[in-house]
Amino acid sequence: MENSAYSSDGFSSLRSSASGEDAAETPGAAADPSSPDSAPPQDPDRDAGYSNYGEGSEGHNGVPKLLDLLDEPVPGVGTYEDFNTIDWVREKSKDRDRHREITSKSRESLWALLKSVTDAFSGWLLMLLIGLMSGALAGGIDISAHWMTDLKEGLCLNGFWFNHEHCCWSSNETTFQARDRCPQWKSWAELIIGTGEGPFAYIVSYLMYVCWALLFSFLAVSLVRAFAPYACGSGIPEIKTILSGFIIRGYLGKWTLLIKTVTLVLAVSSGLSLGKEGPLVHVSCCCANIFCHLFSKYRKNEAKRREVLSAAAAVGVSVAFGAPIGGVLFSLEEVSYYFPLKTLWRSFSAALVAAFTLRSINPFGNSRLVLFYVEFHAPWHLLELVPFTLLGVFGGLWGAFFIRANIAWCRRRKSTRLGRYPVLEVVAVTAVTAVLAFPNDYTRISSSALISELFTDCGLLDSSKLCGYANGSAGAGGNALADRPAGKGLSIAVLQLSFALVFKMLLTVVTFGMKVPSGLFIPSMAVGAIAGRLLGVAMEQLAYYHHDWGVFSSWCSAGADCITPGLYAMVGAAACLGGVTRMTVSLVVIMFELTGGLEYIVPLMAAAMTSKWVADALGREGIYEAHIRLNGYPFLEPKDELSPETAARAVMRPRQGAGPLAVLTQAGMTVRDAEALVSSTSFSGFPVVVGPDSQRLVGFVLRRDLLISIENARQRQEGVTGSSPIFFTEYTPPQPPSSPAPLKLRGIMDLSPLTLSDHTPTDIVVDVFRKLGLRQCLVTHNGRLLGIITKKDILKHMAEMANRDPDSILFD
Amino acid sequence: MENSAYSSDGFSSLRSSASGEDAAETPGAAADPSSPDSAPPQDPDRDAGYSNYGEGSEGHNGVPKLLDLLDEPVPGVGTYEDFNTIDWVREKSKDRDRHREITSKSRESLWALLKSVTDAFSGWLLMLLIGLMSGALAGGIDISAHWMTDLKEGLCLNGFWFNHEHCCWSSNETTFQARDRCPQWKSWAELIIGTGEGPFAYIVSYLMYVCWALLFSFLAVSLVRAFAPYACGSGIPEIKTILSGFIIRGYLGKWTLLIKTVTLVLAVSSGLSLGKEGPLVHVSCCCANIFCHLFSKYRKNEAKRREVLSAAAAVGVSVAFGAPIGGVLFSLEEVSYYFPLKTLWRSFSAALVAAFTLRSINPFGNSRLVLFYVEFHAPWHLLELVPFTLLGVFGGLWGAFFIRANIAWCRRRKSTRLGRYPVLEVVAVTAVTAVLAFPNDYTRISSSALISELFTDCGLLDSSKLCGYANGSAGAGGNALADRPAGKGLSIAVLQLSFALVFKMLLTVVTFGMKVPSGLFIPSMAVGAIAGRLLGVAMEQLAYYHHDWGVFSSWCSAGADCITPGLYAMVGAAACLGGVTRMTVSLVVIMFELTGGLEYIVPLMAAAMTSKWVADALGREGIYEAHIRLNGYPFLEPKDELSPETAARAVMRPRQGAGPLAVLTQAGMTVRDAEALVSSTSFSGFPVVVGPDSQRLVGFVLRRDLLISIENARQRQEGVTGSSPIFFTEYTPPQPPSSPAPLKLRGIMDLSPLTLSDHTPTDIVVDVFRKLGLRQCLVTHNGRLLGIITKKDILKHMAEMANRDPDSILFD
Amino acid sequence: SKSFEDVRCKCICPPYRNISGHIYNRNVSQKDCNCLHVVEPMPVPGHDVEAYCLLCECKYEERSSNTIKVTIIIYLSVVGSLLLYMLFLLLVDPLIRKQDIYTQPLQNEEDTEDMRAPVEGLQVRGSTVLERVEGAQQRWKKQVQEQRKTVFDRHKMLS
Amino acid sequence: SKSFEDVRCKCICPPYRNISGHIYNRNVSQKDCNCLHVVEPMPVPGHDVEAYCLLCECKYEERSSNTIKVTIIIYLSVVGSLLLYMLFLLLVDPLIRKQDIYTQPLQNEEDTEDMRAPVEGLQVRGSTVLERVEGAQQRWKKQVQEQRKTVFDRHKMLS
Repeated sequence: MENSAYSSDGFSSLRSSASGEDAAETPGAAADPSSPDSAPPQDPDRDAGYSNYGEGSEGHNGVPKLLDLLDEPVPGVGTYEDFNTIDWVREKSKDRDRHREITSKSRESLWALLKSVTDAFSGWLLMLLIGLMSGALAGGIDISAHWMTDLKEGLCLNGFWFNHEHCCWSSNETTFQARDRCPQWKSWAELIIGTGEGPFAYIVSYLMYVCWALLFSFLAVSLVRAFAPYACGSGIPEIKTILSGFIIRGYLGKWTLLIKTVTLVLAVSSGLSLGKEGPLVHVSCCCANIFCHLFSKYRKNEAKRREVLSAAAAVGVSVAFGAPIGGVLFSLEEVSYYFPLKTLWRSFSAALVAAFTLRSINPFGNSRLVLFYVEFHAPWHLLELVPFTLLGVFGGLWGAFFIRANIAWCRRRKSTRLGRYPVLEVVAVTAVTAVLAFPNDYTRISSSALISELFTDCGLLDSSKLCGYANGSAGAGGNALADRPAGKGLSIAVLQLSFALVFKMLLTVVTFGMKVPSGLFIPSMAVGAIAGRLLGVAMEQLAYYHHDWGVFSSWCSAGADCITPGLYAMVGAAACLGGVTRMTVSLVVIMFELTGGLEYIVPLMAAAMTSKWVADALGREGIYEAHIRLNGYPFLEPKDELSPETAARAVMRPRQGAGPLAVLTQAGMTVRDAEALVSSTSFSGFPVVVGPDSQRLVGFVLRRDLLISIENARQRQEGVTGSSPIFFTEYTPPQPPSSPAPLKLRGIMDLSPLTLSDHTPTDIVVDVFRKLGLRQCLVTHNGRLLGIITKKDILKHMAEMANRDPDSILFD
Repeated sequence: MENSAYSSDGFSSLRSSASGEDAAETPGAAADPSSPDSAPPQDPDRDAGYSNYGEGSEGHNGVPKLLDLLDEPVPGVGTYEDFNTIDWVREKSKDRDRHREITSKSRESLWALLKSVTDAFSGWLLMLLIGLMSGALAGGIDISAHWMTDLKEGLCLNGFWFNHEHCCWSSNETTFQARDRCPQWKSWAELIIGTGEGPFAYIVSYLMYVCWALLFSFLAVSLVRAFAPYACGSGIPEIKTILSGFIIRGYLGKWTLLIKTVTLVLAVSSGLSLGKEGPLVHVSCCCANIFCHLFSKYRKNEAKRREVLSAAAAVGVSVAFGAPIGGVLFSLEEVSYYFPLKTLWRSFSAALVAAFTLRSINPFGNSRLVLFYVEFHAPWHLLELVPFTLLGVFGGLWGAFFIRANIAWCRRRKSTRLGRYPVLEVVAVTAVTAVLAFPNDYTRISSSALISELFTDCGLLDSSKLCGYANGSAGAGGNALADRPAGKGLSIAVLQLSFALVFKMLLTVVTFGMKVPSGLFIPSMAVGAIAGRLLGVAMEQLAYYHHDWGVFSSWCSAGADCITPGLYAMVGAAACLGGVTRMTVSLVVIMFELTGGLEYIVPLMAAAMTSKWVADALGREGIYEAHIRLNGYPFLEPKDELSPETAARAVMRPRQGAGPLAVLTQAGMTVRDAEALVSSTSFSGFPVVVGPDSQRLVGFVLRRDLLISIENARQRQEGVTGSSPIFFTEYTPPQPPSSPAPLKLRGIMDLSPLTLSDHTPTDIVVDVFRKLGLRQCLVTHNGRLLGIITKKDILKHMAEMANRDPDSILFD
Repeated sequence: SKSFEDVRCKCICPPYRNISGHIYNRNVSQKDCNCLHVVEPMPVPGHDVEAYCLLCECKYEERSSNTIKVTIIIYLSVVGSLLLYMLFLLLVDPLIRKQDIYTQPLQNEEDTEDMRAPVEGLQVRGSTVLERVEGAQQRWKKQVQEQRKTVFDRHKMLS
Repeated sequence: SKSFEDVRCKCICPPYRNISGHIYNRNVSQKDCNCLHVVEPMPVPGHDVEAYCLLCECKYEERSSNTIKVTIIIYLSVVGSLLLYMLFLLLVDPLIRKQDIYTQPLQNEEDTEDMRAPVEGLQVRGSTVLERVEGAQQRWKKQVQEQRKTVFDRHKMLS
């Protein structure tokens, strides 16, 4: 039997959800009868509304009559199980009914009017709260991570809570060359053996560095394992899936928020090759979900809540990069599924509020929102687009390689013994990272500090090794940095950077996907920035030694500063990030907000586009889609994939000739019949037809609703037994007085399930599912019911068409 | 009979379209058999594809058999008439089939592979072309309009083609006070009577000013009337409607482009209270449409073309404001209907290309893309949000007032005698404008120059009257502009600005909607900038005279420059523009790109949001929606309006009890029957049912396709007469040899029309129409066909629900 | 390629002590665009130069006078030819073909047989180039008339 | 409210002639944050001051050391309490209730009667506050266990 396709895999979790701790996280649990304050969902109104217009076609235009059963609504009807997909149409319809009721009531009394105004503004209030909270959390994370990263090096004697920079904040003992040294800051070697010089001190520092890194990562993975396993990973693939309508209970809960926030700091501080951007999106979404409980409008409606979550994703990126517009576009381009205009405005406001909260916290002490803010405004020449495009190609290649390697590694983790030792894995990777990272200056510092250094252009004021030009510090006065052959400092730096590039590339592959919170924006950008800076320095030296070449003579006149290696680093970072995530516009806008000028949009766009094209040519999916597919989440991609042309009948269940479809009839079945049908199959819904002979469709009933209603009626309604007839019709025919009481279930039936013809091309079916956010859809031929198509069927069909294993689609 | 609702109003235009001059503008005309080079549309493939899966449910799994008739496709089938709505589902399905065919062919030969690569990149090439062309046109318009505006004042002796500023470009005779005077530039008074001073010279200048203005506007309206009536107005409401799927032949044609470009310059130069931003969007869309002919992918597919047009709208705003990101967001927020991610990337690239083309043309000679670029970066205090919000309230009030007044005026023009004299109206309004504008310095200059002056903050370098502070030029040295009481110059300027405010407010109302190209971004911004500047000056003086007030003492310490009137002007401009158009995010981003700093995002957002809320409270629609409604275009707004709850059966035609639905049967009708049915009704499509007794739905046939096919068969197919039977079935039953040849029409039937249950709530029906872009949809009850819903029915129903006249919906 | 006239360095110097504000304008390269090179003669004694120059703001600007010239000339010629053509259509054309005017209003009524229009269109087209142009012009005129009716007379569109 | 330590004006002066680069750091107000006020002692003679100061770059920066202190202390205490709680759950809890561990695996099998779960949940809840907390903790623990199974054992989620 093929029919099991429409079974509910997540059914076993219903119990746990109904008694879950994070009860208020889903409307299903919110309707738990044990919590007296949670009002019943809006079903009675909705059903009353339906029955208002639900006369039969025979023209019974009688007065609307409420169904007996639904005078007291059954709790749980209209909710979802864990690991299931919501029905957007139903949710939006519910919200409209709720809104309608509030509006109609608001004319009655002043109190109701006030309530309706509050209701209208609750969305904005929610945005304000999310912005404030996310900004505050991001600020806290920045400060803590900065401090803990420096803790690996040493301690501040002024006050242990200061990091290295703030320890030397008001010190006058810093020198131009070693501008971060001050007597208040003691390295571990100085604290332990009393001196910071010599090989012994180096060994002590090395040991301490590794030990702290191991401690941090061990703590992180232990906390994740003990309190909130959902807090691991980047979170963006899951949030993408959730936004498309999937339900993962507890994924956005209080504990996840707490643990993710705490362990993110630990993970970042441990020096692992990971960033905090993806997890910050997850943190924002958790905040949003938690604040949603305050407003019944959002608590009870899965679709409305997803609008808020889309805005929260924008907030996450906004605080991660200090780029509110870029955040909104990221949410629009990369994460969101349903993004109405209202959400656009709201997410923009929330992103702004968050950015300004973060700015007022001022985590870096320089009124900037990120560590790597670009301050140069050097012009670029049109011919430089060639190296920028090359960087784009590099970014695309790196993106494709990274995705393949990381997916292969994650699959290995999933299927082999590797996956059984998550704690050991994290500790081992940390050990390797720390041991390899310490000797190299550019890997010892945190990735964002590295990016910051690479993005900075060399000026007179810089003392970085990267600016170690031969006549750099010869003090020629004026803007004398124009002619610059590489000095010894730069040569060493280039060598170190090359090692750092290889190091980052390899370690990021194994790090992303470990059981600690990990984002990959920063590592990807670091890889790109290193590559870009190297190319920039190479170009610069080329131009210096070959002034006379035709290509250079036009823009590199002697004495003019014609190539900006920092710009190359920026373009490289954009290219690599673009290759991995396949973002384009949002990436460019984020970079634009980092630089605050339109000058560099064209180089960035060229690199991002090239990178996307190259990466797309090597593998269609971005890293997030690849992880979604690896995990088998039910996610319908917006990209139109070109499959061979098939029609709806090829997708639907039951397959042709594979036995009849399990249906209910609108009259003539008893409770026992229905229960038998339900227990003999595992479908999560049943069509209701006119009669056993006529396959004409009347409506659709969900398994969960049916079971809950029958259960409830048996317990509470007098006279309902196994032999009671079930009616889905509007009017119950009069029953003989001796027979058991009839059970009227029209209220739980969806009177308007979407139907498609069996000739509908699959492309159109996919389009309809995506755009309307359907969960299932019925297939008819010439008006007769033929079968049913669920989201899972479509995903399986698409997997088959792409020659992948259709059983990789796990959830429904 | 209510049934006429589904009649085709635009039917009479079919003839004219088929023989139209702008033949290549629509696929309908492209399939004109008279043009031998136009390949037939993709229908044969599509139909072949359909019939592949189009076996009956009886299980005839035979080999796919091409229908006789469709071996040679009938030209015209699958196209649309003028003033009709496209079917997005059908168009997208057509495109997918085309794509599929190209992909499958590409494996066969190298040439086909090359073609498929070209096809894939044609979209990007198109974007490049649109960007280049739009940028070039915008540059030309800027230069010409600048020149012609100055022509009203005088002439350059260096070369008549220089405007005032460029005339004095290299002059050394300019002074600090009168920095625009130079001997090369002669005013008309100087040229005619030899002197520029004295009352007589003033009168001569006055007269020349008015005469030039009248001449320009007369030329503009005459050219519009003579060559391209569609070139008048702003164009954004129409483009919005076109993007939602409406067809207006010739609206985006070559002549419209030429005339709009030419007359836009004339209209702007005439000094009328109008801007060039809306028309630039129209110009870009015309470019896009014309370039679409170069690529068969876009020429033949209305849906694909609309994707390109969405990008073109972004390009238009990008060149109008030099704001590529803002343009993309404008297209997304305000104009577009269907905006997939691919379009996001493409429109961004196109907007960038256009902006850089414009920059390389450098129309203003200062490497800026707009006349009003903001260069100050003064900080603002949190308390200043109060006046900013007040500006938002003003903007909202002005927006609501403007929309009401303008709509009332336009309705008057539509219904009374006023509309009969378009030329006279334009000339009269120009006369009034010019006569009133000349005496006031701030209305004599062009609106964008005014905005530029108002946005500029007073510095030591300025000599504007607005900076006429009492000690301003007393030369205190240093940054001594901190303490500044108003001087005499400022008082006069404030008075003049107040008059200019009233002037602009009143004249914009009557100007927008005249029969010349007219945008309202610039006039709205001018109104807001004046109001904002006035408030800013008032605040400044308040702070100066009341240093000791608690509110000021915290941020206005003596000697500090605490209030920036230019910022107020900017915020006011944003607020007024927001009130009129109801943009929010795109507006803020445009302003952000004008200033290039994140500092002012919060004030701008506060003002834009307040303005939107206030304006929404006073009237739900923005100016573009109001004009769409006024003109009765079929546009389904994305906003969810809250109508009383009704079901599909209340919307559908025929109404209950209003006679049967006109249907075709799948077999058993003759050609004559079909022709009689078609001519006796005016529906533009007919459902096909199984038989006369069984109302079970088989498919849907469009009137136009049916007529064309029958006509074609009668002319070309042997033996088809009036008594030939028509078959919509897969297999034709064998006919007796003497009977007339059967006509097989399954090929033109849509086998998978969307059906909805009659119980479906209207909200969901509207959602389905909007999201899938349907043209019509069939209503069933328990599997039986009941009626049909068209887009027009929905719009009429919505109008009824909102207590408006449903007959205001004119087009289908 | 840049002509001498197409670059300028403009320095605006505000009032300073008893020297009134002044604007200096010179054709120098971007490198030399600073107060010291452009402000000539220097109005202040040597030791005050630095203070004075700090107040001045110098901007380097480029334009292309050829672009301006070409744009304006193209624009004027386009407007001119459009005007001529309009006058031709208004004055000369009606004299040449009087009969067309009378047949046209009739055509607008006969909307019933639309389906044959494409086929007719095929036959109407002449074979010589002149006739084709003629035909195209006729069709275009009809379309404009249709538009004019929609916009100006029936007020169905564009408010 | 700003403490003396929380503002600084940092001037970075690059090497100039034979003077090596230097960094100056002073607590002055934003107004006074310029080379003349911060660079002390001035390493160059009077007539060179202007040239030297043009090369220096001064930045005014603010921070809130209280925010930093509070953040770090809160963070450390949260981590500390989480660690303690984890240790408690790992070491102490199993000793207290041994029987619970054996019943738990059984419950995961009985998935058929889900519908009664909410009703049961109602009765399980005790009346005293302690029992309620207990119940909540039990439910939470079950949920975490479920999550742990999904993520770590079955590898169904989060790769």
